[in-house]
Amino acid sequence: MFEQQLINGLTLGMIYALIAVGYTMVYGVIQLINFAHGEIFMLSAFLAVTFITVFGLPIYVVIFMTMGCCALIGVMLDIFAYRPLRQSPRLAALITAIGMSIFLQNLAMIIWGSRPRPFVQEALPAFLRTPALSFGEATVSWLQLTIFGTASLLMIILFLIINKTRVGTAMRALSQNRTGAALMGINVNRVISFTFALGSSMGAVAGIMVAIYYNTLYPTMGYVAGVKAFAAAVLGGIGSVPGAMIGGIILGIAEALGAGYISSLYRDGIAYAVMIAVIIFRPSGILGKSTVEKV
Amino acid sequence: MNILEIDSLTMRFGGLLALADVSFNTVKGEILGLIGPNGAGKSTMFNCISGVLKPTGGDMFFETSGRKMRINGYKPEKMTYFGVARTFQNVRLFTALTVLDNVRIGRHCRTKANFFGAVFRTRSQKEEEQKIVDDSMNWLKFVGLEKYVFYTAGGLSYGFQRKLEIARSLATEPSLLLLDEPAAGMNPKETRDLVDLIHRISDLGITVILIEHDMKLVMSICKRLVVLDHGVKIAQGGPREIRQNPKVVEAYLGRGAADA
Amino acid sequence: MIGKFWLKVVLTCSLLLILSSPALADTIRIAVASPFTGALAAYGDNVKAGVTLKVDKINAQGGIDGKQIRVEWMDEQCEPREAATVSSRIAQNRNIVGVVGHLCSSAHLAALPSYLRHGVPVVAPTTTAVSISEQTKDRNGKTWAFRVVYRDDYQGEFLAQYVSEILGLKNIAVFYENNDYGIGLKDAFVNKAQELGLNIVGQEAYVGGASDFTPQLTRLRGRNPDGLFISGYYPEGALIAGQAQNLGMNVTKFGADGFDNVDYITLAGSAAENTYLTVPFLADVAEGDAIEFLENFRERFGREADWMSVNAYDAAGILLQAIAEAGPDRAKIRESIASINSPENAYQGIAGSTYFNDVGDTLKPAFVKMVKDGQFVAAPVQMD
Amino acid sequence: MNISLKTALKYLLLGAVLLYPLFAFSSEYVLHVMVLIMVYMVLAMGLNIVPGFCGLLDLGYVGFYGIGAYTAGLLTIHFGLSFWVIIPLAALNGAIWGVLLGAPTLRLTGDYFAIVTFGFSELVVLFLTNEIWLTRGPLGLPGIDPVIIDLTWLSTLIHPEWIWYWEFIGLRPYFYLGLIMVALVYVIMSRMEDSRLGRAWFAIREDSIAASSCGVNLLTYKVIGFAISAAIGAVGGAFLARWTMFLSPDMFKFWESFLILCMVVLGGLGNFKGSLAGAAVLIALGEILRIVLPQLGLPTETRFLAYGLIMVLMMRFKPMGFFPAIATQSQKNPILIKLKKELGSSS
Repeated sequence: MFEQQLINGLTLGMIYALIAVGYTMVYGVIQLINFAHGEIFMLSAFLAVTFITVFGLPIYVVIFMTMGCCALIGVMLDIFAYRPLRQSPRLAALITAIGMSIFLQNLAMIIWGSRPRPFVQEALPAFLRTPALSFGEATVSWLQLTIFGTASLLMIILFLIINKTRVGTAMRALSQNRTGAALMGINVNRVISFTFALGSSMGAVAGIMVAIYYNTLYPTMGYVAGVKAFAAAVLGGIGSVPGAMIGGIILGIAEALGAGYISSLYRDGIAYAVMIAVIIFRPSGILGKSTVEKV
Repeated sequence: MNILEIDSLTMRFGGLLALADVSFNTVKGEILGLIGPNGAGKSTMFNCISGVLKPTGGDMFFETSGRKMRINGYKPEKMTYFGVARTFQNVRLFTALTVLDNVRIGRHCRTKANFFGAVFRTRSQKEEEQKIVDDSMNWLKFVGLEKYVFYTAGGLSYGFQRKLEIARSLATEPSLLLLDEPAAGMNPKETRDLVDLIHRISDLGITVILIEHDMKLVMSICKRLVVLDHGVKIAQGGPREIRQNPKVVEAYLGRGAADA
Repeated sequence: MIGKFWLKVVLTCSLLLILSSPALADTIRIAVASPFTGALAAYGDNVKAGVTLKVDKINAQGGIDGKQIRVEWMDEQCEPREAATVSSRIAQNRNIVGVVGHLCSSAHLAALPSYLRHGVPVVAPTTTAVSISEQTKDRNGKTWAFRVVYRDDYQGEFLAQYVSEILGLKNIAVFYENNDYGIGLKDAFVNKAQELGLNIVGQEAYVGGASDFTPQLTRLRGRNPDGLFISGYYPEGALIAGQAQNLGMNVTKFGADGFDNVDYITLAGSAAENTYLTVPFLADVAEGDAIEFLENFRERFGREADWMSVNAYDAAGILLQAIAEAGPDRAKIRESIASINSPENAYQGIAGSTYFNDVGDTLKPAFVKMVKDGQFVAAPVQMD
Repeated sequence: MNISLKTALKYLLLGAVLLYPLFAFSSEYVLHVMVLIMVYMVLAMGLNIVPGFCGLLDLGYVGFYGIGAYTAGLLTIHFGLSFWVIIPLAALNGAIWGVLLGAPTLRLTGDYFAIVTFGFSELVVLFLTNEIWLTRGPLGLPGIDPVIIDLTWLSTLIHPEWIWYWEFIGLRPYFYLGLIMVALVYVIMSRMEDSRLGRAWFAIREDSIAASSCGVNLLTYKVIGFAISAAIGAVGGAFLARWTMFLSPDMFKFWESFLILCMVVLGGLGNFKGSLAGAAVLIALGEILRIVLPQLGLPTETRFLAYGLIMVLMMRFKPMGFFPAIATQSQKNPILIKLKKELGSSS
């Protein structure tokens, strides 16, 4: 039973990690908690289902299309909501982020209705639901394996983008010092847009995977998942991409074990409690570094 | 006799050494100039003394209410309470509040009304409020801003903002005042007023440490100067000595200038 | 600035006054209070559909005494505070002569004080909470609130009996939603089950709106049950069924009326197979008007009617029958409804006959449905 | 002359509102909405202290509202305490939680604080939902007594025949009780704003480093602000409990925090008088939209959409709200009026 809880937690954690990198990258470059990120995660699930049911596209194509759409939504979000507020106090940007989150959530409710709906099972290969491995009492399904594989692959790609490409270097420069980066000839707004696009497309994959894994999608799904992913980002050290990955996995496992062994009713509370504890006792998280305000 | 003693103070930010083993004293009542080229560590020194930064090494001693104490690691508000007040390189005012309110906030650490006083408007709270206004008005008159009492601080001209910041720091009743580039951006007339103001502050018995790039101003009002370069103290002494010190000339004008 | 502010307050209030002022009196108005937005809007839609069919039918027949029936749709999002606001609005509007609602027991409980104080007859289509029975009378001992559905304790006990006697299961795992419905139902079930000698191997709770139930299911799986009682609503129930299947937990599942929605099968897919549930209404044993209703419903809304629509249809029917008998007068309508108090003068609705006891509760038989080949069908054996 | 007309109009309107419940044509529904507005006025004024005065985003305000409400509800049910005793107890409980949460987290930057408060309010809801032995969980807490004024002890002293026992039935007494509550909180807010405390808060909001170098202890004053704000939220909750006589955890979801924040932003961050307008406008707007939207053929969800959009547009075009003035209360202080006169005569 413990092994099974661990495997379930790991699956959950991989998904949190994918959402959390979106929070952490955006926070890294513009120091903003993008509350609407959870909504992008939700929109991706709905878009994917719409593409499949309306256009009858195969799932592999749909994943890439959804990633593209969500990247676009993320960039638009930045351009229309956040960019005008770059010079404003942070309070204004935070309130805008919350406002956008509520706006998108209700927009989805108007477009797709508030009823939960299942993912289109016919679009998926049938073997996904069958067990792939089993040891002792625990089983790992092909779906879980696929989630591990996809998430790990995306993390590696992300890591390479950030560390090996020009735009990745620019992103890192930006998170160190925005003015300095601008003086060095970096097109700040373009890099920020790229960051939103990258984070949103990661969130998009997470959204589709959650919808498939739990076989359900509903307009409020982004709210709780978003907060938990943010907690994961905080746990790993906000602004740190490897931190977000580690934080997501730890949180997923903690949640599954906590729900299995402590109290299933407080499972959402576990994420919040971890987050509050980290913020109080180690605000820099596992891999983050503390910063000093320049006077 | 010394109001402030800095003893081999070191401040390290990660790999960057902003202050390295800097030592100097400040005599009570003097106007000390702290000079050096950009990035020399002057503002970092102010931040350490005023408690904004905690130095990574060395000691700072400050004489407060007749007692000499080590002040490393105290918070800014505590340092203000001990009697260290400061202004900032880029003026930091409460821009949305009125000129009077800015100075009244300066009176914060010398007053003590609390929530209950505020809500029940006790006699002592009312008297204290009256006194805060009177004191604030005195300081505004002292710097010459009594005509702008009800203006919004953000709407003042740059020179007036500088003066307001000085008035606000004076309102905290300091024994040591740290002025960070007070003349920056001022026209000659305003600079002349400023010199006069600094003298009048000194006449009140307040020790002043001054960071300034305007050498003419510094040389004219400081009896003693400390020169920093790249976090190291390179010279100390009267204006004449400093002007002729080859290290200082080199620091300001670059290597070779001193030889020439 | 203060002046501006008060000006706004007064303008707002006068606007509200205008909006809530009486309309033309050639219609009879009733209110339907349910969640039409929010998480439970889907259920509200079912109620809306049922009432719409009934009202349209009466209106097509010329209304009551030549007056058309107009329905005020009052959205309370299933939130008690909203429900209290809505009920006070309804009570205040003297043109509204009766209410069909509310959907959720908690909202119903919060709304009742206003109805009782002002004397508004209420017929609830779906509120099964036991505690409502204590809140239906006003200060003078008159019952204003009625319901056309059985109580949770009844269906919980019924289920325990059915599981034990008909399905012959022995080791039952209980998975309940941590809310009034889930707990009330579960408690009645567990008590009766223990009385009947069933072995309750484990009880786990979940929070409504959650999407991952694997930790609890993993625990329950470890106890080797042969039956899983899911005490909650279908959206979570479908996910639970699916995730239980993924965990290799292929046991008989059963639930109560909260499962009766085709979306249960749509959401759970093949995992829904072999689920039993109690319902106050069974299409397969329907006859007469009920068959006509089901056809009309399918035609009009493009989906199968569930018991909520059926009960809403009957609740509206009872209210409208009382209006027809007593005229548009709240107190007389109440008397008319309260007089339906014995099997002899019961209201013959599409969900069978309905009559009320002293506190406005009704005794109705429960039916059992099951999922077979992706369809709801009547269970092969019913119990009386 | 112009001014006196304006003042007269102001008092006329105020009088009309005050007397409204006594008129025969007064509608219970309008009264209900007005009492609801008053509850939100109190909440919005209280919340304004944190984001408005101190410049910190508080997303968990509803947690304190819930703590206050359940404190009042449980004390009433289990101990039968009087409303007048419960109000200070609820405020105290709110303030204690404010200090417990604020003291460790307010040293952090504003973003972290925002998310911690969010987590806190979610934890409060989880606690209220799951601790069934205490709160009855999602079943809700019914049967809370209404507010009672019991002066029988006094009447026995004066005239034993008199029965001075008055139970609040219907909305009229709550309307006036609500007015008193709003007025009291208003006075407290205005006095705090025009004091050493209020100035310290505004200093923190304007520039925290400059504030601390003026001798303001940042942490202490943030915690004080947070605790007072929490206490006011708890008072609002206690009133709600005794008014609706029913509580359930659903009433304290995050959405409420957002709504109250909306009111504060609309009325002006830092202007507590604006919060009054914000509360009135948004609650009334909600009621109007509830009626109007279906008639326009729009789903009722649109109103939530509208609130989200309002926030975004406000931040973009009117970040200080419709009434941006802050710290204006001191202008009414006799000390400053006197000073103004002196300055006017000297120049």
